[in-house]
Amino acid sequence: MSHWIIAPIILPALLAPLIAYVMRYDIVLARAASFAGALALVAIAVGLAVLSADGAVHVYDLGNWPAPFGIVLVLDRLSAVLVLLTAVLALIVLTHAAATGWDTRGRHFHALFQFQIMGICGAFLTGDAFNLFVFFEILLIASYGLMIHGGGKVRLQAGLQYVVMNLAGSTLFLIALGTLYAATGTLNLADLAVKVREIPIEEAALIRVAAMLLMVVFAIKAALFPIQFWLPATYANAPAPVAALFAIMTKVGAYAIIRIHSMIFGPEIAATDGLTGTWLFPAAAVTLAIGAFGVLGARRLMPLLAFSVVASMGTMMLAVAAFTPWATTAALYYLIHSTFAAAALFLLADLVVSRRPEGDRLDPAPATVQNGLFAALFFAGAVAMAGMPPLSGFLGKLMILDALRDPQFMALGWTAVLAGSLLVIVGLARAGSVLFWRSTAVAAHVPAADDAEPRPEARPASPLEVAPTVAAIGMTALLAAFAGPLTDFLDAGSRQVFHAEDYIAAVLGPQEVPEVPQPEPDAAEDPVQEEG
Amino acid sequence: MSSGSSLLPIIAILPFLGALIPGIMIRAGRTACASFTAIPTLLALVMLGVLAPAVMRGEVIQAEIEWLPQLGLSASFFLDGLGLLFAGMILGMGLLITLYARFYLSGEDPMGQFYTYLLLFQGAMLGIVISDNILLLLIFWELTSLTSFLLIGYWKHLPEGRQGARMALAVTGAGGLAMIGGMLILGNIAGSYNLTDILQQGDAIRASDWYLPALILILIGAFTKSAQFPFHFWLPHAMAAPTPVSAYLHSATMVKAGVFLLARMWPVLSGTDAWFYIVATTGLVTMVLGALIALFKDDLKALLAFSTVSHLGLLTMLLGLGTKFAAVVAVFHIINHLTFKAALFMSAGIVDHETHTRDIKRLGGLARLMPITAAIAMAAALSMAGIPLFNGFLSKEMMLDAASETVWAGSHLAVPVLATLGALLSVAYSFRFISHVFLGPVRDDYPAKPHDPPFGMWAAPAFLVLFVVLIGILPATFVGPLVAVAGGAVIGGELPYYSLKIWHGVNAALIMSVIAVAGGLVLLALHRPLDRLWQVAPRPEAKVIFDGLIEAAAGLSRRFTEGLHNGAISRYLAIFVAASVALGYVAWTGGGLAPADRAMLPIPPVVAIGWVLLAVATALVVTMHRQRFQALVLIGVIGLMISVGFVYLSAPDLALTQISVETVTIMLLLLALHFLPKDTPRESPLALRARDGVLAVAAGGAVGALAFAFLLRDFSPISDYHLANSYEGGGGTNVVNVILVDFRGFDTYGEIIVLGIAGLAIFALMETLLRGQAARRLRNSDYSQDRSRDRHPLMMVVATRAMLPIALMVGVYIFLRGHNQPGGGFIAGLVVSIAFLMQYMASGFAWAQARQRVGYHDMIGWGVVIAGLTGAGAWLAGKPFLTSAYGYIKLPLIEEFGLGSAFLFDLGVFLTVLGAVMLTLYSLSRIARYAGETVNVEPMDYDPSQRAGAVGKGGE
Amino acid sequence: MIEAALIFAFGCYGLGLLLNLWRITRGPDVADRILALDTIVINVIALLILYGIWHGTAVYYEASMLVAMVGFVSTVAYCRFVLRGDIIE
Amino acid sequence: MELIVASSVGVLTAGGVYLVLRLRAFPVILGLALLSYAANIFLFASGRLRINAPPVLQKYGEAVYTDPLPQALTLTAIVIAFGMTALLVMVALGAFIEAGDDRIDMTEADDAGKAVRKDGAA
Amino acid sequence: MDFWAELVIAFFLVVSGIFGFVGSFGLIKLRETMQRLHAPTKATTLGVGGVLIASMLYFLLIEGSFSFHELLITLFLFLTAPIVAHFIAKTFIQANIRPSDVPPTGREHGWSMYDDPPSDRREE
Amino acid sequence: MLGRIFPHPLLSLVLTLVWLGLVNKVTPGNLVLGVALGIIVPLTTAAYWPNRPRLRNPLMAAEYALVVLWDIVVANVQVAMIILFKRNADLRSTWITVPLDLTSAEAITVLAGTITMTPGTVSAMLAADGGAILVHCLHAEDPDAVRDQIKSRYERRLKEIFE
Ligand code: NA
Ligand code: NA
Repeated sequence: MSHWIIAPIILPALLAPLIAYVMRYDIVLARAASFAGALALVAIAVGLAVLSADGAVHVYDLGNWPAPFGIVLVLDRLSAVLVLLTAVLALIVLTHAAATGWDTRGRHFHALFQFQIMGICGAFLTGDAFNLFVFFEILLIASYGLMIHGGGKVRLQAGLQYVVMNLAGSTLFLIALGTLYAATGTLNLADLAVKVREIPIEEAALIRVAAMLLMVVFAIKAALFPIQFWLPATYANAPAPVAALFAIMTKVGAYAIIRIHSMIFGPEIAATDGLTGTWLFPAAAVTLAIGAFGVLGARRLMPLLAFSVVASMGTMMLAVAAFTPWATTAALYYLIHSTFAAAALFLLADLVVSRRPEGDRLDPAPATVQNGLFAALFFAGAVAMAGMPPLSGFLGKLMILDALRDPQFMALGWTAVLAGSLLVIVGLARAGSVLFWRSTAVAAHVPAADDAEPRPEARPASPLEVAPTVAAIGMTALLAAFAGPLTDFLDAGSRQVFHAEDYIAAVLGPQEVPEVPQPEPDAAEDPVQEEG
Repeated sequence: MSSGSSLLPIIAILPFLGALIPGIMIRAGRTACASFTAIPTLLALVMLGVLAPAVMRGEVIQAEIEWLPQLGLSASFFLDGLGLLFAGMILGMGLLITLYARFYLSGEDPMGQFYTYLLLFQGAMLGIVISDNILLLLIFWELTSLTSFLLIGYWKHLPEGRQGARMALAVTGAGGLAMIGGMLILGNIAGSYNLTDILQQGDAIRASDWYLPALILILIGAFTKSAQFPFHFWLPHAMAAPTPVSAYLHSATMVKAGVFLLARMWPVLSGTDAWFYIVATTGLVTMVLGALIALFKDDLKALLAFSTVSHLGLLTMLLGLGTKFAAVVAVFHIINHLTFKAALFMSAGIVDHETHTRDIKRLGGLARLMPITAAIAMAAALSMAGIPLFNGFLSKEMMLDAASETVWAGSHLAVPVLATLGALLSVAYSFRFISHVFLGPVRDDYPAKPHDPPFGMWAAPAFLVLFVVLIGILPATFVGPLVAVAGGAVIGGELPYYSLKIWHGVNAALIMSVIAVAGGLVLLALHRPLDRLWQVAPRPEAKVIFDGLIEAAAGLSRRFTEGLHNGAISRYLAIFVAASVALGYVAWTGGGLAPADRAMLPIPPVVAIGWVLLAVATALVVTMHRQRFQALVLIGVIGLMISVGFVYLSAPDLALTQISVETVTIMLLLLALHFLPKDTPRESPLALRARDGVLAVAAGGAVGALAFAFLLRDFSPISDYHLANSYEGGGGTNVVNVILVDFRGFDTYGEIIVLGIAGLAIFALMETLLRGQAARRLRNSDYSQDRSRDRHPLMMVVATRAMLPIALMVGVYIFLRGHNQPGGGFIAGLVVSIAFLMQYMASGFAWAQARQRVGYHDMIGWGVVIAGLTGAGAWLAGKPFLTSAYGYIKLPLIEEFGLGSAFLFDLGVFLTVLGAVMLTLYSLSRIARYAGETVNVEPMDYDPSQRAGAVGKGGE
Repeated sequence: MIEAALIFAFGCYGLGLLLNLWRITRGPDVADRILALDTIVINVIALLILYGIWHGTAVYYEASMLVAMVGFVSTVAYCRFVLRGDIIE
Repeated sequence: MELIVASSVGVLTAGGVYLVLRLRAFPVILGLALLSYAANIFLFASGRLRINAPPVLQKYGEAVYTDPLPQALTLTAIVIAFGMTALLVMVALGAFIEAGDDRIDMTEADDAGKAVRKDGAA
Repeated sequence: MDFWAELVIAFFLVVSGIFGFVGSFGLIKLRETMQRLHAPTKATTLGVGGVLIASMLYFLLIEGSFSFHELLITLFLFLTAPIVAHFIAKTFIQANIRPSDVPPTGREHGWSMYDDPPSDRREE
Repeated sequence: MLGRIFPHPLLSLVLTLVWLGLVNKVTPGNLVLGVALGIIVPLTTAAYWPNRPRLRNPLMAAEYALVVLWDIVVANVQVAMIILFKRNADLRSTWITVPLDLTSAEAITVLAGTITMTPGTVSAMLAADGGAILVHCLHAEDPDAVRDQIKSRYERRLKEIFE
């Protein structure tokens, strides 16, 4: 048992209070500590990824109590890669927040940030349903704090809506967990997987409700229709680095669906009988449509980006809803990709919007300083987000399309992905054209008098301010370049998820696991795909 | 395969690497920049030359680099005749354009950017033609859309440039997406995304059920890219780009990508009725329509653009005919069109550059002023018209030949007539170009004084025209082998009989050709009246329609989005509730329920009364919620009943927690309500309230029924283990507490972190509120209602003095016994908080806080850190986080008492809870003070002992 | 005998609760509602102790003690809200 | 008794849902509090009901205990809900102070973008 | 012994039940808020007191263990009941009683709810 | 020195007893712990209770307690009778002012508390300078008698105890 498994949770959890109390009057020190913590987290996450790559499922029995009686942390490839993703994103976002001074616009930014990281990592690592709830709450309450960081009327109003929506969600989470426990008498994910297999359909009403309600809960986080409503206003009004960090929050919901609805309530389980996929798939398609229309119809940049996140979630969840290993692989690749793409765009938007007197309104306005640089970065970010080559979005999209070749998914799935892409492309092109191209024309007509009073923000962005955006875009390039090895890792990870027996054996020890008919989903009908 | 194979990827990557150069070199000057830009192109061209001989011999050069094997995507390249032809065209034209652009672009244009985009585009285009993997091809395909977007929008200050770029992106992007679908289906049928594999499986593919969808999707991609009707409209608007771009993308390369794809896929997709009717018909219509429009365009570049549309239609038609001969003709015409059309574009660019206008109506007589340009342009235009001795003639003849033998839906006449019409129109607009621009008298009203440009500018078109003539005269010598090898690659088998020569004798094609030339000249003569007719004739303006469509789509999207996301969280929540209930119901009905095997417990009357209180209070909260304070009082009843219920149902810990949390929560709500309106206005209309009522009842019924369902059924939970091991393993008899601090201590650790975060976030928000504009509003607000004058009544203060220590004792007691009896750190924290709250209510927060020695931040910090370090302490023993350790200590006189790590952990819990509650109260009180409340210096309003002069003073 | 007395007491306090509910529903004054709530608290304390006697256990004792404590605090808070607006000034 | 508990959960849920759908922050907060009560009781009840069997181990004799696990979970849930409510109250208060009313829906006028970004950048 | 013990315990229980009921009954029966205030603050105090005494006696006489923590609740109630009544009365006065409705203090200063305390140096 | 350690010796004693009451078991360990807490808690809360009250006459205090207890019992019976059997129309509720000689805050509080706990009276508020108590009587045929009884029965004793 490696103690490092818990490090991504404990490190920020110990760091955050220290930052909040010891360094609460010294922003430089707080930044240094926070940054060092983020760096260390990246290092740890890399180590965990390497550890998980041996294919074993690593279990950490908290309090030295055996599962399912105590809480366990479980490190497999899936959790390792998501923790790593979180760590890298955190480093990028943190740099931006410090470089732009966002972290000084309210108190306790770094402490809340570290707690947020802790919550996210915990959600990825825990192997216990109720503990998942606890980590959801941690990451949510930290996100509430970060959401309203800096204050302001609209932000607080949007923050209030965000909090209310998620509190309603938390209530449902509890009800779902109660049902789950009432039906199975256990909370450990592996144990649940075992117990759920034993439930015949004739006695499955309770567990089915639990599965469905859990899906709804996770769908809130994943911003799926019809509960995506909270996302646009939240992301559009959150402080930019926070919106960028939130790029991973939606993924937590997606992760939970992958983990729980693939591993416990998978399509082959008698009790739930593919129930969730039936509903998840069309919901994902509608989500994608809503996001795409939102991008096309946006009047402001921040909502536009927020809707592009909605669209990307729809795209990804289409693949998740297929509930096959390969589709999950595609979803995971797209997950990583869309996290960086969204982060890049939100960070860039911050650089631009803070320099525009018009804010994020998509109205013609004089060009800001460094228009060319921003335009280039926006172009790259948009290319990533819209899923155009050469960045990773395109590969992700291809993989998802490839994974949805099954006739039951193809018509709706492909139409949604392809048509959605078109709307997003057009929407982003319109926005970029107004922001960066048309502005060059407007500048020519603006009398010099208007320039006499330059806005304080209208100074050029320092290299340090631009670096995080570039890094995020660079990540999408790297994802594309090293798509092969990465996909290998992810594919092994999703097979691990679908092959629950290993997970169960690792957590509960070797035992009789009720057999589930497991057709090899890929081998029969997938001549294109070669085993990596 | 061959040693050349390693060159292929290098050729593919060179333009992309080269794209970095302009940015670096631009500081060295424009000429240096252009020269260095040419280097990668030149290098690639040289490498291509190295590979050419082998390809000409019929070899296919292949290279493969693994990329994403799981998907079937690899960086595979192959070079056959078709690829060689196109690669040569792309690189060769690239060089010429680089040269031409150096002179064409003005000093104000960002040249570095231009060359970067140009090289990126070149790389993308090159990638398309040498990809051996259709997914890779798709990548390059989309890249051409993106890079052309950048190039068309290069002059970003011009609205036409921006709109043209967006339109091109939208149309070709949409086509690209369709093609993704088509290609994936194709790969799916073929079982491989490798082009060479797919090309082998034409029969299987054509026989597949998925053939037609694949065909249509791929054709949409090809047609949009190659500006085929009805997607032709974007191309003329792309002419807003600088002329070098038009010459390169919109005549020579990108628009040919669609044609290339048709040629590439020809062995696989052609030969079916669907192919013939879709492709040939589209090509034919495009050819005629493009030519017709070209005739009436006054903008030189527009004329050329529509002529390009027409010629692309011609190529498409040829490939669509499905005969090997026609396919070879298409290959030949690709070469010819490249040479004359690029030359024409460059000439038009020169005219524009020199006269500052492209309007044909303002031009004429330029032959005398700029003879070199005129010569070049006229030679190219004659070729375009299909006049003998120029290469256009040859391929046009062959095209007419192919057309003359085509039967379309039983008609022998349709295709030949339309093809002739197309040729006729082509003659007309070509001659119009010649006569209305270069011939006629010299005018005196040119916007600028025209003269021939420097050599550098006309060198490129001249070079191309040289080929126009050479091929026109000696076709077999100059392009014979290339046509053969490329044509062979297209048809993927034996070449048909054809001959590249000027004179084939008098045949149908010649007659059609003569008709075309004669008719074209007549049409030109009638141009003026026809033009007038054209101008008044109603015709759809593609741009208006497209813009309208996009605007409508955007507008609809906006209305849809804003209608859906209208900011009404109450609606979002209603949908959420409805969806949860509905989905839950669906899930429920899909499975059965085990028989109820658990006997129901009796309901004593007192419990029933408690239920009545709870239910009535809830109903009252709902009905009276608009009187906020009253609702809060009623909430108190509900909380109390729940606590009692917990006691009754054997959950003393829960009861203690519930009642104390409840109290603190109500305090917070009261504190907040102080600032908020005291009443809620009645705002929702009756219908909405009815809807909410229905939802509420549905949700309540559903949750209640769910609970009832499981309450009647037994189960075997894991908690037997906890009961069995609580004392032995956890050292406590209160199993709930042992679960909280030991079995599931990690939950509790998370839980106190939630509290800590809440404290921090609340504090941070308070600070923010007091700094911003809100602070001013707060200062100006008047919260002084009709208040009682006694703030800190004597009785309360005195009673609190006695009760605070007692309450603290209770807190300590509850904390210490928690492990064995109901209680614990959390409840103790709340009890102590409530005790302090009492003190604060008595004497005011500020007065009490001034006597407080420990900071709340510190408490939270210490709490979280102590809990964390206690958990981490287990690492020292090599045990996992939160492994508990305890022992029994015997002190003399005192009985044995247990001391465990759980105690420390619980201490952390205690501190955090206390700190968080206090920090929250502190924050709210800060706001109140900011809002103008004063701070008392003494604990009570008035100490009557002052009256007696007995004791000096109250405060310190 | 004790059992009968306990049932009698349970009945008294239970009926009392219903009467309190009536008062808290009707008001009319805010003071009446607060008073009714406070009386409910008192009755509940009594019921909790009766319940402890009924089962012969002291395990519910803390609950009644805590109810007494928080009942006081919240009643005072409600009153202070009406009297002063801000309960902790 | 089961009916009492189940119907209590139902009543609280219904009341909570109705209040959560109101248009002002304060009733919404009350509604969430009711919902949280309902969820807590629901979670607690998932261990089934038992009278006079608190999970406090007796020294002597065979004793029956109720399921302690849901109690611990509910306790955690109550605490978390408390933290959440506290922050919610504060955010609602902040929004009220900033906006001048405690309407919870955001109207078009609120969405005036410019002000936000400026605030944010200030 | 057992009979007498039970009798005493039962007596206290019955008495406490009666007083508890009377306290709540007064809340219904009396017509004015200030009158109603008398009912529970008095009757319920003795009611709970009776229960507590019964409980102490029960544990002492029946269970055989001396339990005196009931005294703590009594102490607590005796400390708090007057304060509660005091505050509820003031709450009522605040909204319903004008200074002229009550007799004067007979002193220089009026009643505390209507008049500021003597010195104003308490505020800063 | 001793005053610093025992800011409120009486309180320390009470708290020690409270502790024993809480744990409900008198053992040496509990006693030690109770004494320790009896010292610590007053120390930590001393700041809230700056002026130490003094019991001048503990015996008198005991007597007072007994008197009050008796009165409470009587009061309860009386009030119960009024509630159960007296017609509302016959009730003579009234406000009376009780002028105070007491000046100690503690003493006044105890008096006010006593008034509330005993027959048909509730102390509603104090004068702004603490010099009088406003008392509400549920049923007082002779308000002056009530005032006199309060002053003689309770205030006199309290004055001796506290001042
Ligand atoms: Na609560
Ligand atoms: Na807990």
